[in-house]
Amino acid sequence: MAKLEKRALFAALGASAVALALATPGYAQDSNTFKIGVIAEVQAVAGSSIPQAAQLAADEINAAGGVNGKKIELVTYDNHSSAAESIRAFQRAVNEDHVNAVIASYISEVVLALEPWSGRLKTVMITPGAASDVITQNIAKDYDNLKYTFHGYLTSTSLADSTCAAAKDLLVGQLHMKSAVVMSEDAAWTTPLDAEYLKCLPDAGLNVLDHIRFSPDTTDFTPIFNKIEGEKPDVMITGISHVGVQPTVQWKQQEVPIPMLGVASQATNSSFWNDTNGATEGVLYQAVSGPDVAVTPKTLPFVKAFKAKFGNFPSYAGYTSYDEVYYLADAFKRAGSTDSDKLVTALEATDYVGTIGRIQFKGKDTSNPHALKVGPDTITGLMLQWQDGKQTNLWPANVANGKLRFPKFIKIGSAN
Amino acid sequence: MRFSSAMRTLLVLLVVVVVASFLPLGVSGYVLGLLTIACYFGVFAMAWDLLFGFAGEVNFGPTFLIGTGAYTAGILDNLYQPPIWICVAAGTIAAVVGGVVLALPALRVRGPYFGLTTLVAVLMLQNYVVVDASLTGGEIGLTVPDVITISDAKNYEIALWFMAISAAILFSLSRSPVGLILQASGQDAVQAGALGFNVTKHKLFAFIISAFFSGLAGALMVFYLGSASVGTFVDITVGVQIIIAAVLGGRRTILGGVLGAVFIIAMAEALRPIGDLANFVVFAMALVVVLLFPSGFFGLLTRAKEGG
Amino acid sequence: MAEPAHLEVSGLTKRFGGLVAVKDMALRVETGKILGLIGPNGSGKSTVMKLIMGIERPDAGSVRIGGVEVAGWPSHRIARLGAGMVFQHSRPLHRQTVLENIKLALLPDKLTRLFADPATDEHARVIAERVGLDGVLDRRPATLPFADLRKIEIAKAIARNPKVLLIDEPFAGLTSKETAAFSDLICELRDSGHAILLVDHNVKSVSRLVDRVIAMYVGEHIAEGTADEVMRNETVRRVYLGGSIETAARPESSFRDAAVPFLEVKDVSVHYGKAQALESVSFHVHAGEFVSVVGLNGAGKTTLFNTISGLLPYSGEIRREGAVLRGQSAATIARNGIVQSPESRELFVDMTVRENLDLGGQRLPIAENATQMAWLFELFPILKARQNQAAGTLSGGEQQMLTIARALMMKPKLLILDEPTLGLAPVILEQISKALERLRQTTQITVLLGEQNVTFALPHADRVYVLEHARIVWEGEPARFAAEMGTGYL
Amino acid sequence: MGTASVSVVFWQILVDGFAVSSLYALGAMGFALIFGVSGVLNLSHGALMVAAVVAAWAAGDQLHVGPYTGAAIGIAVGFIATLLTYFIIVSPLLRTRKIREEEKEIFILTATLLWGIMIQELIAYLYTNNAKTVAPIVEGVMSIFGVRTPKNELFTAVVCWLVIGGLWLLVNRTRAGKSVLAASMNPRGVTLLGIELSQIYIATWAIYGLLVGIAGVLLGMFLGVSSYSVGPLTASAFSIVVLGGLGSVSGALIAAYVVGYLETITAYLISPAYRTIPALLLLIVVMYVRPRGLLGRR
Repeated sequence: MAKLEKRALFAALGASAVALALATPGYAQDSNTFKIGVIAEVQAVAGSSIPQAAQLAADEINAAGGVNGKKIELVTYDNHSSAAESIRAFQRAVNEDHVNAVIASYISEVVLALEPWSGRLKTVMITPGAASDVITQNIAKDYDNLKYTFHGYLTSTSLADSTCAAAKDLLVGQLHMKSAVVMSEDAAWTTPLDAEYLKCLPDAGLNVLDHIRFSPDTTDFTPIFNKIEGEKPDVMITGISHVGVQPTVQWKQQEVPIPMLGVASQATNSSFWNDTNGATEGVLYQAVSGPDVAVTPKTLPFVKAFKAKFGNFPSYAGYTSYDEVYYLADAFKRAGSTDSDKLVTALEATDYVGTIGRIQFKGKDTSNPHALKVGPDTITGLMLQWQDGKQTNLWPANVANGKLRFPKFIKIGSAN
Repeated sequence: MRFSSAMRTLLVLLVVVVVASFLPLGVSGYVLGLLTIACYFGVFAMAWDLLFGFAGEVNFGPTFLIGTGAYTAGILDNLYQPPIWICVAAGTIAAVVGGVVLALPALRVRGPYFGLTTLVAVLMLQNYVVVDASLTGGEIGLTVPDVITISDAKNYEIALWFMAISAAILFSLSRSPVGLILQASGQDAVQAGALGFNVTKHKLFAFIISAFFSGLAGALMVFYLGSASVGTFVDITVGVQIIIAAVLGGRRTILGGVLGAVFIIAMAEALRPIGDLANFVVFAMALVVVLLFPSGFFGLLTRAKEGG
Repeated sequence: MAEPAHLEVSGLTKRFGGLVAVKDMALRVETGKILGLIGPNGSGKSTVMKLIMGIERPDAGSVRIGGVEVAGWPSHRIARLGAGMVFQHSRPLHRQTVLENIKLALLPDKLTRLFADPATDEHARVIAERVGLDGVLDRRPATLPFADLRKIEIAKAIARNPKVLLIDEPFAGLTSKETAAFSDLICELRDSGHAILLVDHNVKSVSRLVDRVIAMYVGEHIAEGTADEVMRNETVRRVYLGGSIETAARPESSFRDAAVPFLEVKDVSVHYGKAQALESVSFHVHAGEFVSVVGLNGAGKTTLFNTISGLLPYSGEIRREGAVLRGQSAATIARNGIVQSPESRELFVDMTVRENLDLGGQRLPIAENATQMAWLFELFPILKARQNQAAGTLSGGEQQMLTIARALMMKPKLLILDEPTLGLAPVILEQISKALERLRQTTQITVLLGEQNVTFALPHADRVYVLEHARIVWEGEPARFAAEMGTGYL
Repeated sequence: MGTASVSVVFWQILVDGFAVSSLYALGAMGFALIFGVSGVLNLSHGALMVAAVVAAWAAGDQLHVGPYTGAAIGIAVGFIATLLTYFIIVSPLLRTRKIREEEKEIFILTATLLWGIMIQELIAYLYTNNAKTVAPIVEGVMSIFGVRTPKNELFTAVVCWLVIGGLWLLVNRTRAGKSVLAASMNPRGVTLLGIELSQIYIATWAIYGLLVGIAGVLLGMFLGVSSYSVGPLTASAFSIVVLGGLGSVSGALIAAYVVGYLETITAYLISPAYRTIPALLLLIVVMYVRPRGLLGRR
């Protein structure tokens, strides 16, 4: 008996040994590099571009001699789209791989879960794709602890504003539309989005007939489309990210005669055309960038380089994470140190023209600190439309490279 | 003699825990973070094993109890920020209530049917969390303002000793008279009744204990992670991982659950280099163990003692 | 124990759906006495025991233990009041030692008791010694012989020192030596003041022990008295032996293959876990012969037939026309012509009669299938009338006929009939009996019939074997049966 | 209900509910069949269906084959994956002596669960976890009872019923099929009739594989799936089968329509967000009042 208990003892010790084995750092700390951890949903199309674009930026910077004589080194972690795994990855990045900053995730759930950790571990974190306003609202609430988080993508509110502005010009201006139905997935990032939609759409001249929120794991959208059609709006204003392929395909299959315009993250992926077998023809979606849109002089070169290196176009989070590496490096240069607090101060002073526009962060005294400033002289956002497998930009006019065009089952103005 | 052997096992446990409690000296915060999670998972697995291994109830819904505890604690903290221990207590109580609710069908329907009721319970909770987003944070999850401590070492020690104490309690319980009666009821309720035992009472008790530890662990884990989300506390795949941990560790061993949990988490980590495939390989290994060594790790250790 | 501990049952009635399993039963057992409750399968004796123990709720009647009315109580309360039950199938805790298994039964029904008080340990040892387990206290059940497992059950049952002890088929699965030892144990228990109720299939197996015996048949009390009285009782004799039987045996020598019998079973033994279900059974059947294996339920007939059909692992040898059967799958054996019509019938309840028969004849060419079915419809006209009705909706008798017919659809060389009369009304019995007679007259078919109902088994038989407690105890012509085996069989 | 008139909604529910229900039925029948015959609850069910969809999608997307070839490939993959499940996971567990009979259930559940997750992980690894849809074989819409319905939806319903009809003919009109049906009622019975149970098992799993493949591909054309759908798909098949009565194929058929319409009605009349909840409640109620399910025997 005692012998067996001993065996048990060894086994348990073995278990702790496994832990100890894990303890030996994967990477020796190397003061000659500026380390950035990249935590991303490698298995999701939107997420897969994040580490790729970041790597591209790092390579370019290193080729140009690095920053403060240091090379930039990336450490990538797959979080399987799970908050729990992201937290583990974040801990590893900081405690194990001793990164100086982290670029993390396009999912609000994940970023919100990481936010307290970036505070606890006093490590700068920038999200390239999450939208929820809550991220920056939290910073406003508890600036001293959460100041290490930066929102490198538009907040839901800004997305809504950008969408409304585009709708005003394209739909009301060109097509004289009058009414809309808001249709969004039930998620934290859409709560502020919808709130803003309900405010800015009427201002843009679109009377909101109904506001539908559906569960993100909805698979059958027929009832939703039928309900909306029954209300005879001129357009459906979308707020979707977790879903995308299914509503689009069913919209086409059922030949719902009402155009879709709005925030549809998945539609920004170049692979979306294939994923939907072309059903996305005519879908209008808000974005901060597009493959053939020269938002800034940096945009097209980046897209070209990215395509050359990885064979496909970057997702929307690709653009932002590419920029983030650059302005992190820039902040690091100005801070002259990897000390997190100095980095934060430097980042707050960021004024950098990237692929999506001019990057500036809102100040600590605003309602959402560390959110990107939006507007004509910073970031306007775009409105693109899928046309024969291409993402064509229609708005704003100065960077437009195409005209509005709908598949024949869309009946413009038929509703009224 | 048996009880003294139980004592010896507990002693071994103590030794291991004491050894483990020195890890913070030599181990990075990250590994501590991993082990912290592993400890909580260990408790989940042990609580599940008490229900399945002893009371003989196949529960696919451990996350129903865990989630109830975790979310109750998290929401309470989010709304009123009372002292953390109050939130934890509330979460635990809520879980116990959930345990009683879950027990009701168990006392009526058997086998796969009960398995499904538990599955349904999870789906219902998940639906509720998603639908009542204003309160629960929905799909996105809930960020709690407070945490017990932000020190990896402290968090680890808390989890470790919590796990140790739970293990000690659950293990002694399984070896105590009550444990015997539970096993008897689980194996043959009619005979247990004919021996003068109120099977209903004892099964209910098992559910309550299991719920108590699941809920408590869930609540504590919330205040470690600083957030609660469906993906971490409720989703069926989490429950699956717990069941796998328990089965890997060895059914009817209580302590096996901890081995299983450590294995799953350590493996996922050790395999990080192979990237996206890590999870795939871990589950494949688990499958092999289930197919080839049904009695699990702990079973292998103590096979000599195993009878028929 | 101040007032005489005893069990008193009156007017006890239990219905399952339409069927009345127990009807107005009455019995009483005094302290230090043993009552035997006997009856063929389906007579309701086990139900009576379950009703007393509270495992089933009685629909009517009274159950008094030590004067306390317990009818309708949950079993754990009845147990604590003073009733213990020894289950026929023992399922000890495999991870615990014998001692712990016994301790289990001593534990109080409390959640607060986290540590057994040391006294229980001592107490458990005493009980273990009483039932003769003191040698193996620290062994695990899995390592013990079957007899010891039964002893564990007894130990558990007497742990709370019950006034009343119910024992279900005390000797099932035990070898003759073990049986003797077990009887002694039961006597000791009686002498130490327990009131004991033994439930078994026939008087003989319990006659050594009982003070009185009650015989049951289809849920009703048919006789009561001492063992001898009950054995002499006419009703009982009719139930077990039937009335006078004229037989039509053909001499064994008249079968061509006398040299190599069609089926030969040699020293076949079978165990269920540790329980001995067959003990070196040997017998043979000639081609064209009609052999009956007579034995009470639980004697091992079904086990024997399932072994021949290849459904059970066994030691010993089974030969068909000289060739060893071992290693062939059950299905192969059936395909090659040894076909069983099982006691449990195993019909496809949601399929029509015709479909069931079709499946039987599915390996026959369509035409042959049709002729065979026509012949069977002639043999069992009722099936023809019911051919498009779902098997599940047939009466018990019709289902039995269908089972036999389905087996015959396979054109068997050897037809094994297991308990075809189980729980059937006499009139149906008559029809089936006629059908068998015609089979025997008009075809070359070989039949192996297993029966507890002698009336049915003997008339058709050329030879008879008697199976008792897993052993063949008698072989001979049916005519000699009553004289030589009659009492032994009761 | 917005401005849509009641009668319109009624017909919409009737038409949409029918297609969804037929799909559920097809998915669940095989699940019920194998439980009846071999007593196995296959928790990798959803994963197998998703595998079929992704295969069909990948064939179109990467090999650029036509919709018919794509569908065929999808069905084939679903079929093969299912048979692998039987030979690698289920059959060994059914044979092994290492596990006590009463414990095999939990082992088969755990093992198939693990197997399902492995398939899911592999798919996510190879093709990301984004939703995938199969290029529909028929496009365009038509009007049924004044409801504009995608032809594909009708196509789905028709194929489902053809397959269900085919299955019905198979098990009621052919000898082989009948022995399978018989086995699902009484496995021991068929052994006594000289039919090898092992062959029946394989036959059953083969049929199941086909159903999984077809149901999967149709689902891919009709609604589309992602590797996240694995759990929900298994859960819905499981609950439908329990609702109908474990092992009863016809029960599963009926239950599928009950659930399908209940969900559609909820989605239309209450809110898409609550779609699955009433079905779950119904399930709980049924399990209380009639644990055997609607047509269950066990």
